[in-house]
Amino acid sequence: MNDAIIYLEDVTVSYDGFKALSRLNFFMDRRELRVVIGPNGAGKTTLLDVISGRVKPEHGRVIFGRNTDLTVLSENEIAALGIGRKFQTPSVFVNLTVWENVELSLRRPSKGVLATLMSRDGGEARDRIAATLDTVGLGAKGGAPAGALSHGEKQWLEIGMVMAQDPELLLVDEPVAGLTEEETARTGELLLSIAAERSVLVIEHDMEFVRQIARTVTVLHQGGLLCEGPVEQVQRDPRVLEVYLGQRGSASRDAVEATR
Amino acid sequence: MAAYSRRDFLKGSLAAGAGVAALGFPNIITAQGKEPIKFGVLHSLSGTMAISEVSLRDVVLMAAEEINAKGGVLGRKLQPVVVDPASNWDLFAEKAKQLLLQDKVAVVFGCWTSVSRKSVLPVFENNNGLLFYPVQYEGEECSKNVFYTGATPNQQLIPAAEYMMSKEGGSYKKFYLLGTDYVFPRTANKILRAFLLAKGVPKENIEEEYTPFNHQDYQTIVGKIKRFASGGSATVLSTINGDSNVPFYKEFGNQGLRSENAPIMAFSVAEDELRGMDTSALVGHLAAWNYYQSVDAPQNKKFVNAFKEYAVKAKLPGGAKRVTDDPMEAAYFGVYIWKQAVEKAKSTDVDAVRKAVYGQEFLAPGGKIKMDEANHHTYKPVLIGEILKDGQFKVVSRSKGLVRAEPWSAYTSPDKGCDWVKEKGTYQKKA
Amino acid sequence: MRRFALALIVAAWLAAPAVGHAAAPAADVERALADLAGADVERREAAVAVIGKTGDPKWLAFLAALRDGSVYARKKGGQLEILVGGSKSTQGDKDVIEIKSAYDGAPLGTMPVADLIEVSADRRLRIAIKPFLDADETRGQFADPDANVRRGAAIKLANQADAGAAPTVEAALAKEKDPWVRQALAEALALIRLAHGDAAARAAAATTLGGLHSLSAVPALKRLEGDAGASPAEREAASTAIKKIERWTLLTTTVETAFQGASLASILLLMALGLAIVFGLMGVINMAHGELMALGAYTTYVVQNWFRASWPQAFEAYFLVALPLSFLVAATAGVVLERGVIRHLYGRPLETLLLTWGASLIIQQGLRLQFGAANVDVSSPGWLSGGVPVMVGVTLPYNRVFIIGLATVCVAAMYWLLFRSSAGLRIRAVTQNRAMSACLGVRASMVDATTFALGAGLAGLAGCALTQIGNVGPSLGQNYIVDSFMVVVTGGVGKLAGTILAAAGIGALNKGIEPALGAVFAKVAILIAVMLFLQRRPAGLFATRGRNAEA
Amino acid sequence: MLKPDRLLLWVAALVLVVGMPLANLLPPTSPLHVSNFTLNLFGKFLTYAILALGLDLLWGYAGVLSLGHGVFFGLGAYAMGMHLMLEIGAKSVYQSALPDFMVWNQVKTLPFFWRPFYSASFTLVAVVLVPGLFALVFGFLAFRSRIRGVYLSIITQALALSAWLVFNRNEMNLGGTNGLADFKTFFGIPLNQPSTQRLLYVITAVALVGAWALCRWITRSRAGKVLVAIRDSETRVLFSGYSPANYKLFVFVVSAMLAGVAGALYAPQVGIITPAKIGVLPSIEMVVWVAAGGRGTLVGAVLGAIGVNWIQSWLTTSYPDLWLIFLGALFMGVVLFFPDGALGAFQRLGQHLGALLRRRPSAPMSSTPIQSIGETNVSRPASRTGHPRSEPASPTPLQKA
Repeated sequence: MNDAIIYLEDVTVSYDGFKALSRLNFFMDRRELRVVIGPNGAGKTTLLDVISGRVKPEHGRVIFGRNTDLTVLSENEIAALGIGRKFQTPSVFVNLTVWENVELSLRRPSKGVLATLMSRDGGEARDRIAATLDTVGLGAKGGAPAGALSHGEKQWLEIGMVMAQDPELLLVDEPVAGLTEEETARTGELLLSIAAERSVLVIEHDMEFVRQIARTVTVLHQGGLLCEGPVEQVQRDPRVLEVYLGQRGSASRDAVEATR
Repeated sequence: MAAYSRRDFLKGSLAAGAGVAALGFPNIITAQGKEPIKFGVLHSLSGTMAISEVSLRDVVLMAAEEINAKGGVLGRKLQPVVVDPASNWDLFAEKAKQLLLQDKVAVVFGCWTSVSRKSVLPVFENNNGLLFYPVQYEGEECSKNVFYTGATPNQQLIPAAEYMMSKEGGSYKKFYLLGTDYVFPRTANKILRAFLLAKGVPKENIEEEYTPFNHQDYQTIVGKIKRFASGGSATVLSTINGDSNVPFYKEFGNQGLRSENAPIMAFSVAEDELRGMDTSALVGHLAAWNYYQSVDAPQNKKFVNAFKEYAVKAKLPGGAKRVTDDPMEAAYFGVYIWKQAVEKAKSTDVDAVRKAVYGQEFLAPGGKIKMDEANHHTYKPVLIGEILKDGQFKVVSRSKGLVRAEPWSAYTSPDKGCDWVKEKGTYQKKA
Repeated sequence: MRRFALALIVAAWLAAPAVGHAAAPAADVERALADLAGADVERREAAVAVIGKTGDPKWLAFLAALRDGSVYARKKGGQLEILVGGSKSTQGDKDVIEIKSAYDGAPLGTMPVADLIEVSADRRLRIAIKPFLDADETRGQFADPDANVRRGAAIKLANQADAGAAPTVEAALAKEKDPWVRQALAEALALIRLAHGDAAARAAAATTLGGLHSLSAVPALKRLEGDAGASPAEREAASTAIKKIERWTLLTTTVETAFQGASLASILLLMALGLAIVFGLMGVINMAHGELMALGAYTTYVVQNWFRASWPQAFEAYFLVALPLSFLVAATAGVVLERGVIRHLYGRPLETLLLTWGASLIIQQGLRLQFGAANVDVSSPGWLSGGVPVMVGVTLPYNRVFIIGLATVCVAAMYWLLFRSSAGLRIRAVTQNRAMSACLGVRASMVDATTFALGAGLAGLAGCALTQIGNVGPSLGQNYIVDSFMVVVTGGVGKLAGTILAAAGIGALNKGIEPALGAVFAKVAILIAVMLFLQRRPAGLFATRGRNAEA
Repeated sequence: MLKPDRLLLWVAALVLVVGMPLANLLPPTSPLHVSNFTLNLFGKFLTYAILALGLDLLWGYAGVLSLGHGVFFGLGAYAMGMHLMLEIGAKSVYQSALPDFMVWNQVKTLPFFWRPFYSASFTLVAVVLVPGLFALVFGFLAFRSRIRGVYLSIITQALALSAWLVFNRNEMNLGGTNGLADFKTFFGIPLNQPSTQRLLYVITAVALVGAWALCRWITRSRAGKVLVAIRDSETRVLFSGYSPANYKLFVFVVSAMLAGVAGALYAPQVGIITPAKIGVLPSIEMVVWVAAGGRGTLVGAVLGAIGVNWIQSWLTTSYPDLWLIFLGALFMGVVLFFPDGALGAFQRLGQHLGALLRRRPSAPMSSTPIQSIGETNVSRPASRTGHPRSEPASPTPLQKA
């Protein structure tokens, strides 16, 4: 348990009565790639919100690494600790160039106003930016305004930005929503390669994709943990079939919705 | 029509002005005498003060047309340069500079609010310009470059207060001084308070209160007045500025206060403001001015009709429904005083004209008026008027003869005086 | 001196009512009439006394006419004939007026106003006339069916506190039913006794006044309390009465403040409602809201003039016509604005803010060019002027009561429209998911237009209502816009309930602290309060919390 | 070797700073002569330009629209005005050591907060610090609680209103509606001399150049990019480890300070400062300057401030009635058709021309449009779609999915 990267202890979050998470316990190892699935309203995104500090739980603890309590920190502090988050719909800085997007995301000793005003990037930083851009296959487009990228390219750029933060834990929300087959495959490889030296927590609807990348799968249901384990085991689990795969309809509808 | 001719004037003047500014040999132009005399009109045509000031522009332009029709001044036509300071005090300063430095006007007629006057004052003093200021004001000013054709406190406030205390006024004993929060009401009430105390009115019988510009909600204040006036013999001396009067009078009436029980004596409500009011709530209340449209004099009838005709001719909004009031009269005869002075001085040179203005007399619509020999202010009659259904005033009391203007009130600064002949403006009186 | 004499005369006359009437004007009256037409103030005053002394109701009616400024003189033969003017009208190019004889008001046909000399009654003359009429009027008025008239008469007598009036008051009190009039009569009686009665009577009167919570008696009571000559009993009674009245005043003041708060709140609500709808449902910051209000106000003005010109007899009703019309006019303007420009900017609130501000400037100057820079006069219909007494010392102005009512109605209507009607369903659908509702066949553009029209219309309505309390000028909107925005922001966008609560809160708070801080600092305090409030709830009272939208 | 457009910029700056005052020295007869009036007028415009720069930094870059900058302008102007008032001393109408308005307000002793302004050095500091501190407190409250987008605009507007109300109040001992006026000297130099006006002009021009350099330095630094990023996607910035609140606060304070400097230079040149400069309307007008010139480009802001005011002082003379209509139309036009302002319009024109020229083998001049002058031009048409995204808190539920 001492090499846990993230640890949630009966966390409860509710919006105006509706319990998005109820007494959830969640645990994740270092260098683990974990996929969280579950029907709509199961609390998947809320889970990421809690970890990344966007939502403060009413009850429970969120421990990062050894003993850092995230519930008292703000989003940017958490990010600085080394937790990166990739949103569902790509959010990049459309008015900056691809290069600048990564440049801003780069992990730095200080991201305070003064430091940012003063410092100029040295060669070493530029190399890291260039490297990141290459890994996400945007090496050629460094000068282009991010607004001009295609949907898929934006997704990768954002992943690149998150990687540039050099996070220990990477939170990824439906990375392949609305991507073509081929883009999806590439994204999968990308995530796997990242997972080699980082912990990655992925939320996904697309079961094909899940099978491609997943080792361990966690199923959330109504804000609680339903079951956890290897893909095939989970898929065989009757409860899961009931609440989730049972209604593949909904799953696919979610997929449709996600492509909006 | 006149509007257009004004436009053309304007274009002309601008061109000339530009020419002067760019090529800069004014002496050549003005050398050949028949060149028109340019004068500035500095009144807000937009913004909050437009309500009051537009009429002043109109009446000044009318006076100029009259004079031109009679052959102008020194055989030269008058040519207006109209600018719009847009109720924007620093724009006043800028426009004043423009009129004096760029258009090189011989005289400027303008300003309404004290703040606008104060903002142009340095401009006129630094560039030795000449301003005719037509509105009743708080006094305590004595500028070499300004002639004040409006009333000073002693020509309006004091007589009004005396009237309210007098028997025919209703011998009132309690006074609620209510005003908009700016320099005129503040100073006015300072003087009124000093006067009332001097007349033995006990402190607790004087209330003083100020509301911000275009304040709308008078519920609380009228409530206070109601309690203040309970038991009778109380009156309100109001220096509330134009815009806030309607809500005030309405609330006053609706909360059951009547002019018989607690009349309001207003110092800033004239015919022109009443145009925009539902007068039913105001009937029977009072005001103090030096002129009313209802003044019964042949030259006044002529003036009023002339203005209505002018309004129709120039297609001004309101047309024949337009009315005349005290500041308009003051603005009007200001132009004539200047004309007479120029003719006396045989030149438009500011210093010559200034000396010529001293002691000038003129049969103004409201009756004969006279410029002071030294203090740049005007001898005027004081009239207490009562508001009628039709938004006109019935004169209920009139001063015996003309009252001399005291820029420095005898009640607040008895030691000060204003004299530009024997002294250098404001001076300390020898005890 | 003179006044006292008059008072005595009146008293005498009141005590012995119904003196025989002179059939035709006696010589002295004739002379008096002649004097009236003259200019000599003293003689005119004397003339009034002469006419008044006849005690002839017809002559008193004449005096009343004189006071109201409807007495004229016309040259007839050598001298002037005094006439009473009736209603004026316009025949062809000149104003004509009905004329009646001075004494019995027998109609003498009409004649041009220009040919008549107005016989004016200045303040001094009216003061001379007052006592005669008061005496007579009070009689008539006490017989009047309208309770307010009777009450007015009672209050008048109370202010004068003439000993002679006592019998009249008693008589009236005997047969009076209406509680408010009774109250006023009792007060008058007590005041008279307090002024003229003996020690015992005074003490009793003092106690009564205390019981009546008569605020206007306080000065007299204070005098009595401090009067060394008075008996301890009186002074005791006086001081207890004063205490009683003061306690009551405290109560009335609180009630008044509460009402004022409610009134302000309802005004804020009326203004903010439209804003809230447009802002909340469409994300449009409508800076031109104030100018739409101005449009509503000017519509009212136009309608009023129209009635004045065409239907003077139905004038009272003009406001009822103006209300819907101002709604329509503003709504139309709203649609033009929305279809014309705003629709290009959905989803860009800041742009709409700038755009609508530009629009507001144009509308404003447009109004200025059309109607002139000066304010225009909108007179309140009779049923919206004056007020209704609810408790001793508290009169609620009708116009404010009306606005409170109007606001309530509007809110109710909005609720029904948004949450009970199909149109409302469509609006909310588009609000929540434009694309989806478009798929479901809702014409989003149509809905946008309607919503905006609705908001604008409400602004117009508010403007119309405001004509009854404020003034109507081109920059009318400027005075209100920021306040309305504060309400909307505090309330939380898109939440009617929030808007209502915020309006109520701000209104009450404002009126609560205004007596202490004065108008300006009260307002500033409110703004600071809102600022701090937003610290706790950045999205207002009823912010929709929930799953955070994606970045 | 300077690019032609860069050259253009330097020439413009040179004309403003050196050219104008020199032209003013020429004899009135020479065709190049610039009258005192014009010089003074431009001096005023330049102060506006300084303010516009700050506002642009805040709005054009960080996407924070403040409708309350009149307040900071006013604070700076009043700070300077108070010192100048005290300089008048007994030369005033009332021949009292107290400022005139205090005399007629029956204020017997100088209020405590006036005393420090006797010191020139304190004044010079206060001119910057007072608005700065005020902005710091206000901004801290606002940004800490994540009041964003329209909410912030409305709050700042409320700020302008209440400040206006307060400054109008005579009890504040700041001159009420009349404000502070009738200054006689500027740090000892008599103000009514043309030479003084010329000096003031030069100071202002230099200050403008300084302000421009400062803003340019900020926008060029990574912090500048962070600002743009905040406008694009505040959440992304947050999750990249930056604290948007701090950056906004920083730029808010900087722009407030610039506004303060502008005000301080404004007061002596115009000779009066009143609450009318603080209220809601003036504050919004300041936004128009930036919008009209081209938000997101420093040069645009300067152009806008000078241009709009120039037009105003012309229109209010020749067509008084039309001024407001023009202003409104300008506003709507800019928002609807030129979201990137006049400069943006020029640029697109330039680009078209450039395209045309590039057709021919030898384009006579470089086709680089003016946009590359200094700034990263952040508000190209792309930013139109950029805007709604940039306001997660914007109450619009109507964002096109």
